Amino acid sequence: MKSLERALRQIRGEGRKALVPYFMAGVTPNWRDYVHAAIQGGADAVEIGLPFSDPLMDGVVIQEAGLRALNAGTTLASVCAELQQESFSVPLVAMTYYNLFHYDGLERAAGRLQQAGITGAIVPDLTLEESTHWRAVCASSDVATIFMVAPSTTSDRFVQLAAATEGFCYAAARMAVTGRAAGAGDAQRVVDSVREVSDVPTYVGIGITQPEQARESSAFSDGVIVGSALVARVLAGDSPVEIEGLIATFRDAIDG
Amino acid sequence: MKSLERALRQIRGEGRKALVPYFMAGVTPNWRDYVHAAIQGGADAVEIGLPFSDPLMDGVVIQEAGLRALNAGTTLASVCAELQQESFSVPLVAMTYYNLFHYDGLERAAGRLQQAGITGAIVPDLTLEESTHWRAVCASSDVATIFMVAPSTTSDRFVQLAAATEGFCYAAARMAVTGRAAGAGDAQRVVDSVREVSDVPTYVGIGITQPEQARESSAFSDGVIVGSALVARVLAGDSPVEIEGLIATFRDAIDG
Amino acid sequence: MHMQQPDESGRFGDFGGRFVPEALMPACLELEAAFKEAWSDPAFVGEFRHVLAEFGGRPTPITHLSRLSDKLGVRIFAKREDLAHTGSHKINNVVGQTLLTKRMGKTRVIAETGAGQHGVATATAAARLGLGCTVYMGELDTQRQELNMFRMELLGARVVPVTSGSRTLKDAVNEAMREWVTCVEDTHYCLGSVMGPHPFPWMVREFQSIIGQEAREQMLSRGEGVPDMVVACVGGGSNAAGIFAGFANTTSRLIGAEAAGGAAVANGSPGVLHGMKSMLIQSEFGQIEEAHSISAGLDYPGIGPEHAHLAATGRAEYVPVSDDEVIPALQLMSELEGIIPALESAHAVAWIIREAGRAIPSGSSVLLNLSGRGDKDVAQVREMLKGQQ
Amino acid sequence: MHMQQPDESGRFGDFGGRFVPEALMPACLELEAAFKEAWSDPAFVGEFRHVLAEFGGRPTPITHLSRLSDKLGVRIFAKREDLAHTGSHKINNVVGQTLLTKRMGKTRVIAETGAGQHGVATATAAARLGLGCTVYMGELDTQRQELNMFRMELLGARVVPVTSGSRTLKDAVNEAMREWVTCVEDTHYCLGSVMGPHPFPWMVREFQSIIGQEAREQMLSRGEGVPDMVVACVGGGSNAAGIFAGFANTTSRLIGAEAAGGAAVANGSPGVLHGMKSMLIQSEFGQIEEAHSISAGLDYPGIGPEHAHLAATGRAEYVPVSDDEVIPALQLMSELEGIIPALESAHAVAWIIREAGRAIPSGSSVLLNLSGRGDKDVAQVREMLKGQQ
Ligand SMILES: Cc1ncc(COP(=O)(O)O)c(C=O)c1O
Ligand SMILES: Cc1ncc(COP(=O)(O)O)c(C=O)c1O
Repeated sequence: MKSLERALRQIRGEGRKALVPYFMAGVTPNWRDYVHAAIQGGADAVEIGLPFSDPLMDGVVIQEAGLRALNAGTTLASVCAELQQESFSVPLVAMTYYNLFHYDGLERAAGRLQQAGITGAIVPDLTLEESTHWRAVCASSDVATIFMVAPSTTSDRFVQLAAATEGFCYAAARMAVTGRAAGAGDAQRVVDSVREVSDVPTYVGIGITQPEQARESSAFSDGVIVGSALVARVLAGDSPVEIEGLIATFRDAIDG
Repeated sequence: MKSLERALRQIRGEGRKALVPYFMAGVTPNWRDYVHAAIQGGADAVEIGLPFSDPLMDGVVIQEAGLRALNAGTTLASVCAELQQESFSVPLVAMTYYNLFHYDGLERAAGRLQQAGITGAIVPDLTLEESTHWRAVCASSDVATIFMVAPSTTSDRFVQLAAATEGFCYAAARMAVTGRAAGAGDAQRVVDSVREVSDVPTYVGIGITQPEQARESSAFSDGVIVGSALVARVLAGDSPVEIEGLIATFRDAIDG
Repeated sequence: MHMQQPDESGRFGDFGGRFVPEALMPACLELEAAFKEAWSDPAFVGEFRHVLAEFGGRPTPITHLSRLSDKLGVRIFAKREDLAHTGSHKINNVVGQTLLTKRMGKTRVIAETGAGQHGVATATAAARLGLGCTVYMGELDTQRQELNMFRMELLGARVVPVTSGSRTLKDAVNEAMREWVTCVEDTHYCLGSVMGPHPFPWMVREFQSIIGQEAREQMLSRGEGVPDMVVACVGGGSNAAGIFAGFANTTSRLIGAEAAGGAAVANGSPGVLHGMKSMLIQSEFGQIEEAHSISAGLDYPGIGPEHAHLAATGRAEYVPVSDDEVIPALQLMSELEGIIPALESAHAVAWIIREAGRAIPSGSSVLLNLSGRGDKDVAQVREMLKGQQ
Repeated sequence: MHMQQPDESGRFGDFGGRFVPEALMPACLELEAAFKEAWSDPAFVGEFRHVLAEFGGRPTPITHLSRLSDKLGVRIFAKREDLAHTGSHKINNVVGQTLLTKRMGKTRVIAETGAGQHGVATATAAARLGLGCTVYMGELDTQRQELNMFRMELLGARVVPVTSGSRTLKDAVNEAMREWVTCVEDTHYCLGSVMGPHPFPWMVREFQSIIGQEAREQMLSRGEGVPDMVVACVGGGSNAAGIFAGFANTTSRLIGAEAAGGAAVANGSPGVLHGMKSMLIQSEFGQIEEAHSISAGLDYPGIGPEHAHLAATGRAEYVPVSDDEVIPALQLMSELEGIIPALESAHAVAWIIREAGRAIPSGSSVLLNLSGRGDKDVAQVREMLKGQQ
């Protein structure tokens, strides 16, 4: 079991629901300050978006953040190099698209993540079927591969995906890309389907924009992922301190 | 033999070359003054254009004159009514398109011409083959039917057209509509072809714009028709007196 | 199956004939002889059919318009001339005439065009055979149809704007005839419809009758039998004559849809224009009126002489369709069938929509000649729909 | 005659596969099963062929381009996809996919489009079957191709401008996929080329292979035998795959002409985009570059995975053609043959013109896939030629 899953299982073991915010790497020069602020505000792990030209699974907010990051010259290598200079008290998880790893070379890309202290990767366009090579490469590293499940996932696929995912299982609350709609959607059914076949921590994402929604979804899951709602604030110019405050309201809602 | 041909044969008999100017009826309110002026200047007969919406055989100058006449409300009936009020010392010949007569009814149209003192009609789109009815109607009147021959006319058609034409035979100097090019063109060959098969007076038209050209063409024919060159002057605003002077220069060139 | 042959003087009953300047008569006679000779030569007919098959895209299919049929309660089949090369039936005629031009030893063609369909088709066929090509187009139309002008130029043709008269199709025909006089020696006038002096109305109908021949075979071979009605739009009338030719000797009712603003049968009277005697829209003094139609291809004040004759004998019926009916018909056809018809063809569609269950008894089978595709018209339709909002 | 089947995971050699969000995987699997089942059902195949014949205008002819051949010293034959309904080969694919949509019980399709050809084709096929239709089109393209946008609307489709990224085709695909996630239950994504996740590259090639099947039969039945070369332009590669399918197991050399500004084989490297692994133009950091081509239909930074495989194995060759060569090729083809090719197809023509007597030995026989007609492009060509003066 990789370190990510050990850490997340321990959080669950402590009776705590996980709060996992998302930030786009490179979106502003001080982007890492947002990561620190999030941790300060109560995040249990942080998703780091690595910008890609064609983000198939993202809505306009994260697209825009990615574009800013790309225009600022952000690359897989530059992000990993920046992260290597610091250390963070919670696990970091990369979120990006497969071509970035493929182009870099899978071994090299996995090595970069590991060295940067990233212990997991969510790659929404890497299907279970196509993931064999990547997972084989990561087997010898501490980088976990996190799979998504969705309302359309069939029962046989729930079994396979829940078995394959490492760290946690990403339960998409609805049939949509990031940042489109809000609320728990089909999340409970999706989470239940995972639980029927696995005890892996299962977090709800895609549509968690308000603390109240986070509370609601964390009631039937092991945690929530908050993406576009935060990224929108960053794009609007909120400071790290403001983001810390915002995260804290999510934390309170979940815990309270 | 109709009066037109008798008159024209007599002119030839006198050793005189005929000068036949063309005016568009209705082009100006005083259009008949131009006819009188032309006679004064030495015309042996006058062609009266009856304006038609689609003058297939006319170039831009006569088209423009026709358009002005039509816009002024000129009709077959109005022209005939106007002419009826006056008398002219030389024969008048109508030049127009078949639809005007067809629409009016052939008998009625022929009657109008006769009453207006018009003794001949040139109808360029009325082929010999289609002319039977019109000629039958005119047989009981003094309106002559004048046919054209052209450089493309074949030898059998020269025979038929020269035999059918009344008054004179209109020898087109070139393959062109009115007002396009100047000079004698193929006129001599065309005139010779008529002469081989008939002794009908044969006049050259289509391209006689200068007195010198009139002199040249009348040398091998029985006369010339001057159209666009005069109409252009009328359109440009020349007065009847000026036109009389212009005609006189043609007269002098032919006679001199 | 065949329509009537014109008599010696080129008449269909009272209509037709030859009303041209003497300078053009020898060319008309030569053309008549050349066409007669060629049309009875299996080699020529074979070449004609071969070119239409390998270059023109024939045979065009017949499409059962099932959704429109269901909506209207009649069985509608469309003969798909919109799929022919250059986008309309015009290609049939120009392939025939350009092949004949070559056979006559001429090296050049001239043509008139309204919206540009016949001009593009002529330029196309001329390019293929390496013939020179000049197209006369009313100046107003060159402005309205800049792209078609450019298309002809791409195909190597020269386009001459006609500035006389109303500066539209009628004047383009006048000008082409005037020009033909000057170059008749080496040049054929490739007339675009079943109009003009004999032998054009007959010759063009013969070239277009491939539409009707195919359609009849196709209707029979799909077990439909001859349709109760055959409907086509009529400008000069070449697409109508072409499809009627397949059904003239059957029980099918033949319907020609004219633009209301150029309805030569409904609102015209006999007259002489452009070398022919036919039904024409005329002023009370025998001047030819300008037609007014939403569709450039029907914007003509006359009709081919054979149609005038078919109307006089009652063998075919000619019905006016107003501009207002045409756009909704084009829209309905596009939405239900995935075929955007030319504005011209949409007149025939509009009549079917209007008369289904009325002049067309419910359950009838109707063969529609879809004479062309609407791509050329979408910019215009767009402007008009904008205007309506 | 047949091309290779992809393996279980949808691979052609190293390329292909499925790289989509989990939310779409069930739909891809369902589609694969449905297509396999339908494609082995003679009733479905029969219906597909019937619709293409009676609605789509198939078979399209093969035209011997005799004047161009004489000029270049090679024997050139053109497969006339320009004569297919809506003006290009795109109709073959959309007829197949919309029939399959109905069979799967879905009531709606979505599609991406660049210049609008695939969008118009999809809207057309959807209209005919009464399916709802939404088309995603880059905002820049909606401005450049206003008329195609209106055409789709006439056909009853909704057109959604895509404002993300470069606002062109690549982003339209992204957006269509994002939308598909939200409506996959009742909606089929009608992809326009041999690209995307398995089974699209395979399915689209199968639907397009009717081009190659016809062409092969036609070449044989006219006594030409298989051509020495088969040349097609390649954007995603559907028309090329379609015609190659008829000659893959012959001695014909297969040539794909890519736009130089989007030459994924010549200038690209393996990568993953739009659900597939293939050859892509990428920055040095693995970001997908924008393609740049005079022709919207080739303005794509990738190529279908089967082509990447054919290139890797050497069975087909992919050659870049620069924008500069395309306009003269379009002009020459128009003037000599009376066929205005689409700018896309003109890339294949340009390569033949450039290489006749060089890479194409004199006297060779060459089969050109004339994938579409140029009517959609004349306004653009006109502007460009004006600019040159
Ligand atoms: C598509 C289409 N249909 C019909 C016509 C009218 O011509 P005709 O009456 O000769 O068929 C035209 C003329 O341009 C046309 O383009
Ligand atoms: C005429 C034409 N040819 C070719 C293409 C390129 O597509 P493909 O490579 O899939 O054939 C297009 C795309 O729009 C097209 O319209």
